[in-house]
Amino acid sequence: MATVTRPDEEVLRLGPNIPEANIQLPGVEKYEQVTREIQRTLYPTKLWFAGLSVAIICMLIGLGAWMWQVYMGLGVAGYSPPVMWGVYIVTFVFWVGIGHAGTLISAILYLFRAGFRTTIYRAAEAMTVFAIMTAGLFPILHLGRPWKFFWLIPYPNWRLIWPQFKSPLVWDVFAILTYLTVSSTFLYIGLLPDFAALRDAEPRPLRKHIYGVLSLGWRNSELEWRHFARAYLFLAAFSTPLVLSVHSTVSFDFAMADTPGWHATLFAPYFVAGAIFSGIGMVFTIIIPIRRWFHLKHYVTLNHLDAAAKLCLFTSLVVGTAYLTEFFIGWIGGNSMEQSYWWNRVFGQWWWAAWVMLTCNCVLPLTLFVQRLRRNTTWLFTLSIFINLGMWFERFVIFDPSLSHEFEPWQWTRYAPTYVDWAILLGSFGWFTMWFMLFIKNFPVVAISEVKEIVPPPLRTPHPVEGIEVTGMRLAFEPETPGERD
Amino acid sequence: MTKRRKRAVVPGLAALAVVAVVLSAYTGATQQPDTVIKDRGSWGYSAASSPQGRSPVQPIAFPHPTHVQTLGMNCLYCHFSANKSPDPGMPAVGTCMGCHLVIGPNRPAMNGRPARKSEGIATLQKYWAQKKPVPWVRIHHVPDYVNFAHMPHINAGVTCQTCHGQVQQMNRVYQYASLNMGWCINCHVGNVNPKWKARYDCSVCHY
Amino acid sequence: MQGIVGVFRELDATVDAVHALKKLRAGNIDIYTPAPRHELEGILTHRPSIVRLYTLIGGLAGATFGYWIPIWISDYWPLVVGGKPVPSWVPYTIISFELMVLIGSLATVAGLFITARVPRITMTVGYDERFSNANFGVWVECPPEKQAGVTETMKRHGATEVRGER
Amino acid sequence: MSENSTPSGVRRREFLKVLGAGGVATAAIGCSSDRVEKLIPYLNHPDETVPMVSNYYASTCRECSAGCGVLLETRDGRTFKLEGNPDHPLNRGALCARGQAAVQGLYNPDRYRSPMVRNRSGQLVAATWDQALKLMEQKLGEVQKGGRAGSTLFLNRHESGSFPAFLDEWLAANGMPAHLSVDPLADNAVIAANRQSYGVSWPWLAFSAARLIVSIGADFLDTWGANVPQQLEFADARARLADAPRFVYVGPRRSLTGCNADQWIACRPGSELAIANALLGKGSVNDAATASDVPVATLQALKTELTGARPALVLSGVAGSDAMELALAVNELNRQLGAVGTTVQPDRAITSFDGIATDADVIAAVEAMRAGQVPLLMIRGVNPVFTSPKAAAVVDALKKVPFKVSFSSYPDETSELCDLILPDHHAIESWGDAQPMANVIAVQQPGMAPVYDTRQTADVLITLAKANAGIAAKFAAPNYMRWLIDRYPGGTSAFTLALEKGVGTGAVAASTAPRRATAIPKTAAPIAQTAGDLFLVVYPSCSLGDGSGANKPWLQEFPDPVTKICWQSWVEINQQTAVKLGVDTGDILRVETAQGAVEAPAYVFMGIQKDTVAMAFGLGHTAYGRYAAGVGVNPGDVLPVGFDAKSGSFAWTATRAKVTKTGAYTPIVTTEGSARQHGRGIAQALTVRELADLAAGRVTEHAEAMPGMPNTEYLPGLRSPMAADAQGVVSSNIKHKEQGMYSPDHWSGMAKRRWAMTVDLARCTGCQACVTACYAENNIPTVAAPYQESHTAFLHGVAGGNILKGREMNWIRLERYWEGGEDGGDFEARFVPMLCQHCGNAPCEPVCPVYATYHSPDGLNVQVYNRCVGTRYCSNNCPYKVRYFNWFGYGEPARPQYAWPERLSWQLNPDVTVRGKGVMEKCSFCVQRIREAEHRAKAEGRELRPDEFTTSCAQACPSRAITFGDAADNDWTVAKLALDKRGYHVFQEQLNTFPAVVYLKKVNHPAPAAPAGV
Repeated sequence: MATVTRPDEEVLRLGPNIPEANIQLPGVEKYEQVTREIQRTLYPTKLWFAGLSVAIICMLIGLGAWMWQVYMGLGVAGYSPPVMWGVYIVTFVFWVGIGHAGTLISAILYLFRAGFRTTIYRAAEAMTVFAIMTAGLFPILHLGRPWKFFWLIPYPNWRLIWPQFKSPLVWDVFAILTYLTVSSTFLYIGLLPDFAALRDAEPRPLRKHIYGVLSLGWRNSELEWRHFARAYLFLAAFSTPLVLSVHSTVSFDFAMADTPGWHATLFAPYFVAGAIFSGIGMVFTIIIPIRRWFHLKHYVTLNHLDAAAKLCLFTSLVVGTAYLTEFFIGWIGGNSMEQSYWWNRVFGQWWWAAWVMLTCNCVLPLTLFVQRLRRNTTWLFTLSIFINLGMWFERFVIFDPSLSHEFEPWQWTRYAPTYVDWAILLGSFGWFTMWFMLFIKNFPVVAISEVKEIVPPPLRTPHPVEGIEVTGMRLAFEPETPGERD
Repeated sequence: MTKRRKRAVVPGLAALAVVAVVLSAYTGATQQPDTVIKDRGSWGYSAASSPQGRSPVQPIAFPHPTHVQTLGMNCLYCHFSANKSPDPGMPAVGTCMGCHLVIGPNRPAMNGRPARKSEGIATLQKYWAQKKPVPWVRIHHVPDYVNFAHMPHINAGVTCQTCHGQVQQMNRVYQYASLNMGWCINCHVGNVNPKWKARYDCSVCHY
Repeated sequence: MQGIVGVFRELDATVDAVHALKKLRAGNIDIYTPAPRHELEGILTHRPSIVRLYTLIGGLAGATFGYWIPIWISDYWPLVVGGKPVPSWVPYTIISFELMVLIGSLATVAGLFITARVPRITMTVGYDERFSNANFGVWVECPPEKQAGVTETMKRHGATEVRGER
Repeated sequence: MSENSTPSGVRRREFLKVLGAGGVATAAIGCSSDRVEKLIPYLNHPDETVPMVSNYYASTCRECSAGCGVLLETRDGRTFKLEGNPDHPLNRGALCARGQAAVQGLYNPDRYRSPMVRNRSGQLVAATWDQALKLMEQKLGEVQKGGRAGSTLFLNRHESGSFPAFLDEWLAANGMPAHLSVDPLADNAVIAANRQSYGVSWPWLAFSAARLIVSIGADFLDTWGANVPQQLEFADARARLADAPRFVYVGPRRSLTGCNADQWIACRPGSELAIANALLGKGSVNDAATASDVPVATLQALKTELTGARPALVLSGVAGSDAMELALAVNELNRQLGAVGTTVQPDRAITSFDGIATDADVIAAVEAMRAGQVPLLMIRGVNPVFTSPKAAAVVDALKKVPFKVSFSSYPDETSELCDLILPDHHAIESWGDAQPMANVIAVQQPGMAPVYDTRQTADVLITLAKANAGIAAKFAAPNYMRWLIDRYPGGTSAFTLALEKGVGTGAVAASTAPRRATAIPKTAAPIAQTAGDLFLVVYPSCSLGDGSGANKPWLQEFPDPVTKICWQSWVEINQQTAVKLGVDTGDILRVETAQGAVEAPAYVFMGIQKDTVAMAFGLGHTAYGRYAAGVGVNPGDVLPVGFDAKSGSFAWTATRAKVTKTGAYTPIVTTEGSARQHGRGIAQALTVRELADLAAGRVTEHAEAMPGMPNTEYLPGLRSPMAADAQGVVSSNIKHKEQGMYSPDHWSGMAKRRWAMTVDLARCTGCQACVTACYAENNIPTVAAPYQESHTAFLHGVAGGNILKGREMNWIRLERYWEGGEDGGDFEARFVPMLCQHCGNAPCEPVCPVYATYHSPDGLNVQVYNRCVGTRYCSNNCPYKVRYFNWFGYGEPARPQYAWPERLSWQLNPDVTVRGKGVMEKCSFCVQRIREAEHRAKAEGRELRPDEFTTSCAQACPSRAITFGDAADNDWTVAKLALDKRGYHVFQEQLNTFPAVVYLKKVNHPAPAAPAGV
C-alpha cells in the first residue's frame, strides 16, 4: 500500500531509480483518471475483431488437424520411434513455461513488494491462466487414446483400479490442475475490486449487469479490504512455491527417465529458470503492443519495461549457466553414452537446433546490458519474439535429440514433424490468443484498484515539507521516480 | 439472510453428487440382481456399465427347468467342454436331436399338464430338417481383451450357478452377474469363498 | 437497518470525520475507499483478519489427504512396478504438496468469502457508486434521533454529500 | 466339404465358422461392442475337437522343395499357425520363416476365389467348376482328336512324393509326355555333380563332424538346398564352442551364410573354379590369386589349413557358367580330405530334390512354345514369366500357345496370361505325401476345409479322367486321398498311423515316365568376357525365395538378414567403388547390361567384392497381388539367358554390367539405425582363447566393457536377483512387498517362478525365423504395405514409408552389428535377437501412469493393452527400445491401415488380443502359452513339467539358439544355461535393470595365424 507523496526536484536530475523498485506514475494524477482510462480500453475495435477472428481461424485449423489425428491414429504426426514424444510435449512444456512468468510477477514480486509489478501483473496473470489452459490440452491430445485420459485421475470405478502414483505423469496431472485452479482463483480475486469499479463506472447496461454479477457484491468497505489484503497475501504465498514446484514436476517427466540427456538432477532449477525466462519474453510480446494500442504508456512506463528487462537478462544468464553445466556434467561424468549423446546434440545430427537455442536464449539477451536497449520498446519486442522461438527450441533440443540417440545404437533415428504437428502447434497459439483477446476487451488489463494505491490520494490540506499531521500518525515523504517523457 | 441460506445449498448438492458417483460406481462391482430386467434389446448400458439382468428372446424358448430339474440332466451334458476348455461349448443341433428325434413337438398330457404342441421342439426340428444351426442369442459376454477360461474355474470347484445364477430355474436365461472387472476381482481375492482365492494381477486375464 | 452515509472527496477529511464520529459514539461505522490506504487501516478495529486460520487448516488437510490417497491405493491393490516398494513416500510427497497448495488456497478463498461476507446479491443500503471510483465514504448505522448529530459532524469535516438511508 | 465319411476323417474338419464362441478377437481395445452377437453351434459336432482347444495335424510344408514336416495348429475349423514337426527327420521341430508364412498364402486376400475363364473380350471372369471342367474336357478332347497330345506340356512346381508319379500316369493315360518338375531355386549343377560323384542328388551334410568348413558361394543358410536341416547341423557344430569347426566363406558377396563365417575371402565372380582347383592342387595358387584378386598369402594359408584339417567340409554353390565343373572339383576335394562318409554322407541323402528338371529343360520347353509346337500348356504352381530372365521372352512364347491352363492359386504373371484357371488348393488344404529321405514318407493332410471355392489339382485330374470313358478305369479312386491310401505301403491302417506322427516308413511310387532329353539351348559366355565395368551378382532373396514369397506381407516386411532392407530392391556396392562413382547409400543406380537395365537405390556395403554389384531376386512383380505388385524391381530383366554347359543349370552370375548414377535419390527402407555398437556390449563375443581363459576361471576383461562404467561382476544365473525380486526381497521396503502375491510363501506360489530366456549367440545365425514365428503367434500387424500408406500424405503411399519412420512392429528383432572392417579389410558380423528383456527392475514400469505395465509375480513384465492410454512414456524409458506403438488402427477393419484384409484375419491367434490403435505393445514371453500350460496342468491336477512348453520364437528357431523356461526351478534347461560362463545381460552394468534374458557370448575362431580378438 502506498502513502502520501509529492514531487521532489532534486531526484528528477538523477537517472531512473529502478533499484528502489517503487515506480511512480507521474502521468496519473487522480483516481477518476484511472477508472476512466482503464474503462475506456473496454470498447471493441475493428482491429480487435480482426485479430480475434484470425486467432479463431488458427484454432479451428488446429482442431481439424486433431480430429483427423484422432480418427486416423497418432501415426499422422511425425513420430519416428524411438522418438515417442515430439512437437506436442515440446509445446506442452513451452506453454507451461510461459505461464510461470505471470505467477512470478503477480505473486513473488508482490511478496517482494516490487512496485514495478503493479501495472503489468494483470496482463501477466491472465497470460498465465490462458497459457496453462493451452498447455493442459497437449498431454491429452498427444495420447494414443485421448478419450481415456480420465484414467489418470483417481476416481472410484467398478474396475477397482487406480492411477499409478509413482508415475511423473500423474504428478503432472496434479501439478497442472492445481496450478490452473490456483492461478485462475488468484486472477479472479484480484479482479474483484475492479469488477466493482467497472460495475459502478460502466455506462453500457448489459456489461454493467455482468460486472455486477462478477463483482459478487463487492463494496470496497474497510471490512472487505482488511480480509482481502490477508487472503491476497496468502494466495501469493501459496503461488510462490507453486511456481517453483510445477515446472520442477514437469521437469521430473524427463529427469526421472534414464534417457541420456534427460537423466539429470539439474533439471528442476534449470526448467524453472527457463520457464520464467520464456514467460518474461511472452510478457513483453503481450504488454508492448497493449500499452501502445490502449494508450497506456503512462501506466506501463519505460521504467516498468526496464525493470522487467533486467529480470529477463538475469534469467537468461541463469539459463545459459544451466546449459554450460549440462555440457560440463555430460563431459566430466565420463559416461560414454552420455558423451556421445552430447556430441551428437551439439555438433552432430542436431547442431542446427542446438545453435538456434543458444543464439536466441544466451547471445541475443546479452544486449539487455545496455540501458538504451532496455528502454527501447521496438528492440524489446523483437527480442521477445526471438526468446519465444529460442525457448521452444530449447525444449525441442532437450527432448528429441535425446530420444533419437539413446542406449541402443540399432534404434538411432531421425525425427521430422509433419503438417499435423505444425497445424496443432498453430492451433495452440490460436487458442491462447483467442482467450487473451477476449480478456483484454472485457476485463481491465491494468489493475484499477492497485494502481489507485500508487497514485496520490486527494488531500484537503497542502502538506508542509516535513510531513503532515492528519491522523495522529506521521507520514514520511517518498522520492518520486521520473517516468517516461512522452 | 435467505440469500445466504440458498448459497449453503450448493456445496451440499456437490457433496451429494460425489456420494452418488461413488455409490453408483461400486454397485456395479458387487450388486446381485434380484429382479430380472426384461429384454433391454442391444446391451451395454446400465448404471454399472454392464448389461446385467439382460434377458433376450431366444430363437427357441429353451426351458432349462424342464431339462435340468424335471429330467435331471447335467449342465456338462450339453455344455460339454466347460471342464476341458476355455469355452463351455454350445450343444450341436445333433445333440438336441439325439432325444428330439423321438420326443416330437406333440407332447401328451403328463404330470397334471394337458397335452400340448411344443413350439420349441417344432422349431428345432425345422432347423434340423434345413440342416441349419440354431442362432442362439449370446447373453454372457466379456470383451475380447479378456481371456476368460471356464476350465480352471470349474476345476477349482466354482459351480456354474456362482456366475450364471440358478439357470435351472430360469425359463428364460438372463445375465445374472455384472461381469465387471471389479466383480471378478471380488472373487479372486477370496471375498466370495476363501477356497477360491486366485491370482489377481492383470496378466491372469489380460494378454 | 437505517443510518447516514457521507461522501468525502479527500482522504484526510475522511480520516478526521471517522475519528470525530467515533467520539460521537453514534453507532457502527464502516468506511468505503476506492483503494486500501494505510491511513484508514485500523481506525475501526485492530483485530487481524482470521482468514489465515482457514488457510492453515486447508493446507494441513490437503497435505494429509495427499499422502493418504496414494498410500491407501498402493496397499489396496499391491502391484510391483520397477522393483520399487509398493507404497513409497518419496514420490507421494509431490502429490501431498500439490494437494496442500490446492486445498489450502481454495480454503483461503472460502475464508475471504465467509469473513468478508461476499458474495452478496443485493447492494445493501449505505453504498454509493462513487466509492468504487474516486470518493471515500463513511456509513454510520444509527437510530433517527442521532442522525442530526452525525450529519452535522460529517458536514463539518467536509463531506460533499450526506444522506440518510432506510 | 466332401459328404462321404472316410476312416481318415475328412469330415471331422467340416466346420461352421463360429462367431463369438472362440471367434477371432478383432475388437478395438477398450470399447465393448454393442452389437448382439449370435452363438452359432455346430450342426453336428466333430468328434475329437473341443472348442477353443487346438488340434495339431501333422502335414508337410510345400513352400520350398525341401518338404519339412509341419504341425498345423487348428482350432474351431481354422488353421492359424504352422509349427515344425519334431518327429520329422529333416527339420526336427524347427521351421524357417517361409514355412511360417504359409498361412498367409492360405488366407491370401488375392487368391482366386473360383475357377476363371477367359471370355470373348479377353477378360478372365469367374466361372463355376462345371463350366470350367467342361471347357477343360473339350480342350483335352480337341488336342487328343488332333493327335497332338504328344506335344502338350505340363509344368509342375517340384515336389517330392507320389504326385509326380500320379501326374505322369495321368498324362500317359491321356497320351501326353511326362511333366517338367520345376524349381527355380534348385542348384542343378550341384545336384548333377552329386549324382555323378555319389549317385544321390543331395547327400546329408554333417557340419558337426567337420573341423573346417569352406563354402565357395554355397549359401546353405539362405536358399541353397534344404536350409533348415543344414542350419540345425551347422548350429550344432558351432555349439561345440572350443572345438567347433572354423568356417571360411569364399565368394564375391557376403551372404547371411557368409556373415556366419569366421573369415571371408572376397573373390571375383567367375574365379571360384580357379580357387577350387588351386586348393585341389590342379591349378596354381598364383593364377587363382590373380584371377580372383585375392592375396596369394590368403589362398596359401587357406590351402595349408585345409590340408591340415581332416575331416573338412567344402561346399560350392555358384550359379556360374562353370558351376558343375566347380561342384565336381569340390566333391573331389572332399574325397581327398576324407569328408565323404563323415561330413558328406551320401547314405543319408535327402531325396527331396530328386527329379527336378533343369533350367535348360524349361527354356527348351519355352522355345518349343515359341515354335508353336505346343497345342496345350498346363501350369501348376510355377511362374516362369517371372522366374525366367526377361531375355527368354517367355511372354511371347506363351502367346504362341493356343490354350493355356493354369492351376495356380494366385493371380501371378503367368496365370494372368492363361485362358483357363482351375485354382488349386493351398498345401494346407490338400492331401499328399513327400519322400524327404530314403525309406521316409511324410504325409500331407489338410488342416481345414477349403477357404475358397478351389479344388486340389489331383482331384481335378481324377474328375477329368472319369469323364473320359477311355481311361476312367485307370482312375477308379474317388479322389486323390483314396488314391494315396490305396498305394500307401501298409494300406489304410499304416496311413492312418502315419497321419498321427506325420511320417511313416517306406517308399512312394516313383514316376517311371521317360524324361525327355534336352540339349542345352545356349551356353553362357564366361562372365569375364561380357561387357560392362562391374560384375553383376544376382542371388535369390532368402525371404522371398524365387519370388513366390512376395505376396506374403510377413516376408515382405521381414528385413533382409544382411542388409536389413525390406519392401524395396537395392544394389549392393562396395564402399571403395562407391567412392569412385561418387555414390552414397540411397542414390539410385542404373544397372545396365546387353539385355536391359534396372534402377534401384544403392546400398553401400563392405560385404561385397569391390569389382562387383549384387541384387536380390524375388521382387519386382507386375502382378501377384496387392503386396507384391509394383514393389521393387526384378533383376531378371537384365540377366542373359545362359547355362552351365554340363548341367544345364541357369547361370545367375553370368554377366558384367554398366553401373551409372542417375542422380535421383530414395531413402533406403531399412530397420537399421547405427550398424556399429559403439562399444556398448550389446552383442558380445569371445575368441577361442578367451573362452579357454574363462573356462579356466581367469576372468578376461572383454573389449566391450563400457568405458567409464563400473564393470560389475556378472550376476550368475537369474534366480538370485530375479525371482527374489519377484518375491520382494531385492526392493528396499520388504514389509510392503511381502503383502499379496509377492510374498515368497504366498499360496499362489507364483512368486517362486521366474520366466526367463537364454539366447546362445554362438548358435544364432541371424536367419530371423523367430521374427516371423513371433508375427504368427502374437498377431503382429505389418505396417508398410503400399495400401497401408496410401492415406497418409507424408508417407507418399510408397511401400516402406512406415518402416522409414521406424514403426515396424517386430517384437523380436535381429540386430546385426559390424565389428572391424573400417579399413576395408575383413570384418565380423554379430547377430543379436533383441526382445523385451522382462527386467526385474524394469524402467518402463514406474513411469506408466495407469498400471498398464507392471511386474507380474512370476517375473513377467506385463503389458495390459486394454489399460494402456498411449502416453508412450514406457518406450521413452526402455533402454532396449523393444516397445512398439500402434500408430494407426492396424487392428481395426474400418481403417485404411487394417493389416488383415479378408481373409488374412482368419490367421489371427484367438488366444492373443488384437491391439487397437493408440496402445503400446511388446513381447509378452508368449504369456498365452504360459497360461494355457498352467490351465492344462491344473486340469490334470499336477505341477508344470520342466520344459513342458516354450515360446513361439524358441520353438521355431532352426538354430536352437533360444531357450525359455522357469529360471527359478533347477529342472528347467534355462536355469542351467543361465549359469553358463559365457552369459551376460545387456546394459546390466550400466542400468541395473536385472533383465530376464541372458545372452551367451558368441565364440569366434580366428585364423590360426591371426592374433586373438578378431
